[in-house]
Amino acid sequence: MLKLFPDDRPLVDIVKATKVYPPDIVAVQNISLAVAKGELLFLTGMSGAGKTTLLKLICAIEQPTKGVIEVGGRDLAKTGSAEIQQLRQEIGVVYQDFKLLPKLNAAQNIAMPMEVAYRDQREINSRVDELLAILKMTHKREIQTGKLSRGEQQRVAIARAAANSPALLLADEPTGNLDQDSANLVMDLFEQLNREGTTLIIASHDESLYRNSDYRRVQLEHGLFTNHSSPRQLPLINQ
Amino acid sequence: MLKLFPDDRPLVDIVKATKVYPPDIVAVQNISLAVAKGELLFLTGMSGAGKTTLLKLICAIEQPTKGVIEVGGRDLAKTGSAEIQQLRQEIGVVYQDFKLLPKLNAAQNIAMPMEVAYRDQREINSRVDELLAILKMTHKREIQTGKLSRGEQQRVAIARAAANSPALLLADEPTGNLDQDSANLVMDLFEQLNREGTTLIIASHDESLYRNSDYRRVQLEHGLFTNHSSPRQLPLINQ
Amino acid sequence: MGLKSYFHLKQVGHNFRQNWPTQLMSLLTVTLSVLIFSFFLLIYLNVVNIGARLGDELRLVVYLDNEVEPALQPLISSKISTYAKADKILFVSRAEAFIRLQKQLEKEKDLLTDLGPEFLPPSIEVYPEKSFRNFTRLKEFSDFLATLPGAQKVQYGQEWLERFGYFTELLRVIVVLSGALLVLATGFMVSCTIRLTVVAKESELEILRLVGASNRYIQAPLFFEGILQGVLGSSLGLTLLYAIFIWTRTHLGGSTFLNQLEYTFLPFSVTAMIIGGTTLLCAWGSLLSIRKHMRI
Amino acid sequence: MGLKSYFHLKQVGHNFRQNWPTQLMSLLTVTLSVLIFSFFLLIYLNVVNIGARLGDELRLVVYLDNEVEPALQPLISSKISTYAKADKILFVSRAEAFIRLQKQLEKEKDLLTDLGPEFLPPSIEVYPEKSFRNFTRLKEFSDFLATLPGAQKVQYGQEWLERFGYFTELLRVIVVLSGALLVLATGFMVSCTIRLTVVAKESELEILRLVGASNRYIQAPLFFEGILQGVLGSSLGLTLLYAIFIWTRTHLGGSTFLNQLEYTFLPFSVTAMIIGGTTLLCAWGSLLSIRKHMRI
Ligand SMILES: Nc1ncnc2c1ncn2[C@@H]1O[C@H](COP(=O)(O)OP(=O)(O)OP(=O)(O)O)[C@@H](O)[C@H]1O
Ligand SMILES: Nc1ncnc2c1ncn2[C@@H]1O[C@H](COP(=O)(O)OP(=O)(O)OP(=O)(O)O)[C@@H](O)[C@H]1O
Ligand SMILES: [Mg+2]
Ligand SMILES: [Mg+2]
Repeated sequence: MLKLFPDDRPLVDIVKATKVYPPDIVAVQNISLAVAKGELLFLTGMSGAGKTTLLKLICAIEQPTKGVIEVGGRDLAKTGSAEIQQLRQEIGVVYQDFKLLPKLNAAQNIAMPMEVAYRDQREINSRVDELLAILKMTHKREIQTGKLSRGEQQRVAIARAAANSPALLLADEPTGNLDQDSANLVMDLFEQLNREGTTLIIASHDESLYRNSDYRRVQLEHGLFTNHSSPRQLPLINQ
Repeated sequence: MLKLFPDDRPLVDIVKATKVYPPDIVAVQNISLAVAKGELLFLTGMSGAGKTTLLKLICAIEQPTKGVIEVGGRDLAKTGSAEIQQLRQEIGVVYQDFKLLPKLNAAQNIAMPMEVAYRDQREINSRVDELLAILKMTHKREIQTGKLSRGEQQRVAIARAAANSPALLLADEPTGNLDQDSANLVMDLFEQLNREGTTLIIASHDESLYRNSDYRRVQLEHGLFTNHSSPRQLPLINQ
Repeated sequence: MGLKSYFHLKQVGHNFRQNWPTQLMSLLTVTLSVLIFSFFLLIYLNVVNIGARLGDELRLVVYLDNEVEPALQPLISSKISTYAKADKILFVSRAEAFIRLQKQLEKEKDLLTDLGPEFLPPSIEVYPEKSFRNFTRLKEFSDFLATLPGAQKVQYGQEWLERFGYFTELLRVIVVLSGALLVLATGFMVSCTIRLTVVAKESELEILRLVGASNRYIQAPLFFEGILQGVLGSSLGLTLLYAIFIWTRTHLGGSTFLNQLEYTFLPFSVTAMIIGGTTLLCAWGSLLSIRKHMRI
Repeated sequence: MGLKSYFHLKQVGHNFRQNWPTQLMSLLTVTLSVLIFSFFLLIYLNVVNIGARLGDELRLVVYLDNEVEPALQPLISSKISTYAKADKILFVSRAEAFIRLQKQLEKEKDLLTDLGPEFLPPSIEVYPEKSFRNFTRLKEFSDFLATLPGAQKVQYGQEWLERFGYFTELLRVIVVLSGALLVLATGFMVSCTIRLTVVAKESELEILRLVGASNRYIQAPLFFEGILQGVLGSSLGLTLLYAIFIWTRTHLGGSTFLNQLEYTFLPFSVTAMIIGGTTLLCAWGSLLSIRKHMRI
């Protein structure tokens, strides 16, 4: 699974990245951040602080105005379109607005990243069932996601991001529409993935997610890291 | 403002309402709920419990399969289309998926319910400015909502719902994408509206919203109210 | 009311700024449809017109062995009339035929000096009624005339008529078929454009309904828009058609036969009806297209 | 590869179930466009064909005062040829003209018993080259021939020719103008359909890119789809055209002049080219339409 990425350097390495949206909206400012392979990192900050923008830079949906973004040792600015697509198969993303296809049912939406990677159909089905079971959504398997409740949609989006057991998982506010119990299911899934080797970056306002854990946490404020964040100090992780 | 609604009976009165989505998904089951004029009510429950469905029944987006929904003394099932539209101008709704027009800027989105009610242009402008200031969004006034961060979009949606100073405001998970500080701003706005006479029903998972307050709270579970809810016991409200 | 109209006009302007590619597309659809429709109407009217004119020259000539005595003429006339009504029946004697020939030959009159009228056969000229100017019926009529006593031969410019008939028939088939194809294409274009417009407006309409917009608030600007597009589109289409008409007339002006025929453009009443009809259709269509969004 | 093809074909089937109204619309667009295009191609080819056949009958007849002596004939021939190349130049003496007239009149031969050949003028018949069969050039040529020594009058069926010229010219203008209108309408339809297809696919394409679909994963089913639509649509369009062709031939079959002309359908090579070309265009177009979605 992790074959694309070398072991000896940060999986995500952001160096002095700045993102300015036209005309002059500075979303992320001169930010540096390294995320070790196998880490689980929380990204916090007020609404509009630049969390989503930072995640978009990491999965190459947006290009930085200045600075360098490296994922798995590759400078994204110098990576061709075909290779970016290859890379994205190894990165699962829970978008803040889900980006599900409302006419497809839950199973079809979750299967998408696996079909795109030409996985075996049986493998796909069993993975879909497994994820639906973990998130307690098995009874909604065949329902079009457009007809699900918002929280159910969010769980489908999370399952889709986890489907390929990606090397890197970016989750943007993954529990914003979930009650405490469902949020715990999601956190369990994330921790299980993390144990299996996935690196996670979770952007969230939900204090309860990280309150009682000692995961590293960096906080953005108006596009800058606040003082108590430790963006380039890599923790020691059991790997 | 409240002229449409008589004072002597519950503003919202739901009697034995059931909503079954085709083919056989029971979202809300035999529910009765009365909301007094001027009340602020929290609606809680797990994801998929039926909160959104209940709110949709109240603003006539969905029709109940069984039961009666009365708003301002009107049985919605017997109210004509033109009158429903009239009624909706008095009901502000924060949709869980916002339902903003991404190509219009924040001010235009917020102005919509007032334009629909043929308000005076100057009045509209000053109300928009006021709401943006309360939610600390003044600097995003002219930006297309499609280009705002999710939390900023959510605040625009809240401002739009509040624009007409509606008699009834339904808020579906209004702080799901907001940090604690922004959530407090929103709660302040809601409480201010409530003091000015607006009745509010807020569906939310966010405990911090109601933890330290004594607002009435009803909890849904699989489409039913749980035991400790008190749906038809109207509280005494200062009005 | 003044305030409301202001709101609606503001909406129209706003919509145009928002969706001008789609709006331009609808305008183009209207223009093209009107152009296509009126183009074929124009051709059809002119073909009918030319056909009528050429038909006026039509006559059947029955060559006879001997002249018909004046006393018998009414009898034969009525016999012909029992078969088919004729506008005019003319009895041409040998002498009259000779005079005609002399007139025709004019310059070469000397060719006839050796000949007398007895060289030419007498004839009856029958000018059939309009309704009878149809190729097969003429043939039947001609066959009937051949049975008249003393009739030697019946002539009606068969060859020319057949060729002319062939061309008008071909023209008619082409006009009808192209017209049918174009009606298909136009209907297709219109439905496509409506779908695009609806897709563009869908979420806006939904949200307008949700914030309590009345039917009138939603429909008024669309109605204005439809009227504007109808008037602009049809005027533009007819202007283009006129330009094409003028160009064609100049382009084909070299032939004398042509100038003789005098094409006509669509009369003012038809033009007005096209503009009015299009405008109504557009206004109605733009309301109809969002009908399903008007329910709750 | 086998697995991948399976995925792509699954996608095609899936897309069709998902978007069949749009897909049917594109198919209809292709069918209608091919029908319209080939319809006008067919008309054009047949008009050219008929024009060529009728042109073969064309000749100019120079009536003379006196017969041309055989010795002088080459001289006059070369004089004519210096002005314009002719396929054939024929000298007709009084006697030959009389024999021809006798043949033509056949039954009514007795009318001529009183007359001798000296009644008819001798003539020169000129069959001009193909390139010269143009109305104005014929007129000039005729004016030139009138200056030949002893020429009395030049005839070339002016009236018939003028009328025929008028009709073919009118037909040509109508065909060209309708063709232009239809090209516009077709282009419009196609762009409309592409926009609708893209709108329908937009969010799906975006998400496919986001989950890491390769260009090939996205393009392969669209390519198959384009090919399928091209083949089906153009075959259907041509089949419809053939049906119309057969119907028209039967419908106009009453006229003898018509049967004489023998319409031809599009030859096989042209048919194959239309199908091939359409298929390529469709495949290319369906890839092109999503080009901008292929950038990251
Ligand atoms: N249009 C629909 N068609 C079919 N089922 C639906 C539809 N809308 C909602 N449901 C189902 O009805 C149930 C209640 O949905 P609802 O949206 O009311 O839940 P909710 O309490 O708002 O949940 P959440 O907190 O996740 O938003 C869910 O199981 C959902 O899947
Ligand atoms: N496409 C865009 N064009 C212009 N400005 C943008 C765009 N996307 C984001 N912004 C702005 O950049 C800033 C950071 O946005 P971002 O979405 O990264 O915030 P966020 O931390 O994710 O906030 P939230 O918690 O509300 O999702 C905001 O001020 C936002 O308005
Ligand atoms: Mg965000
Ligand atoms: Mg909900």
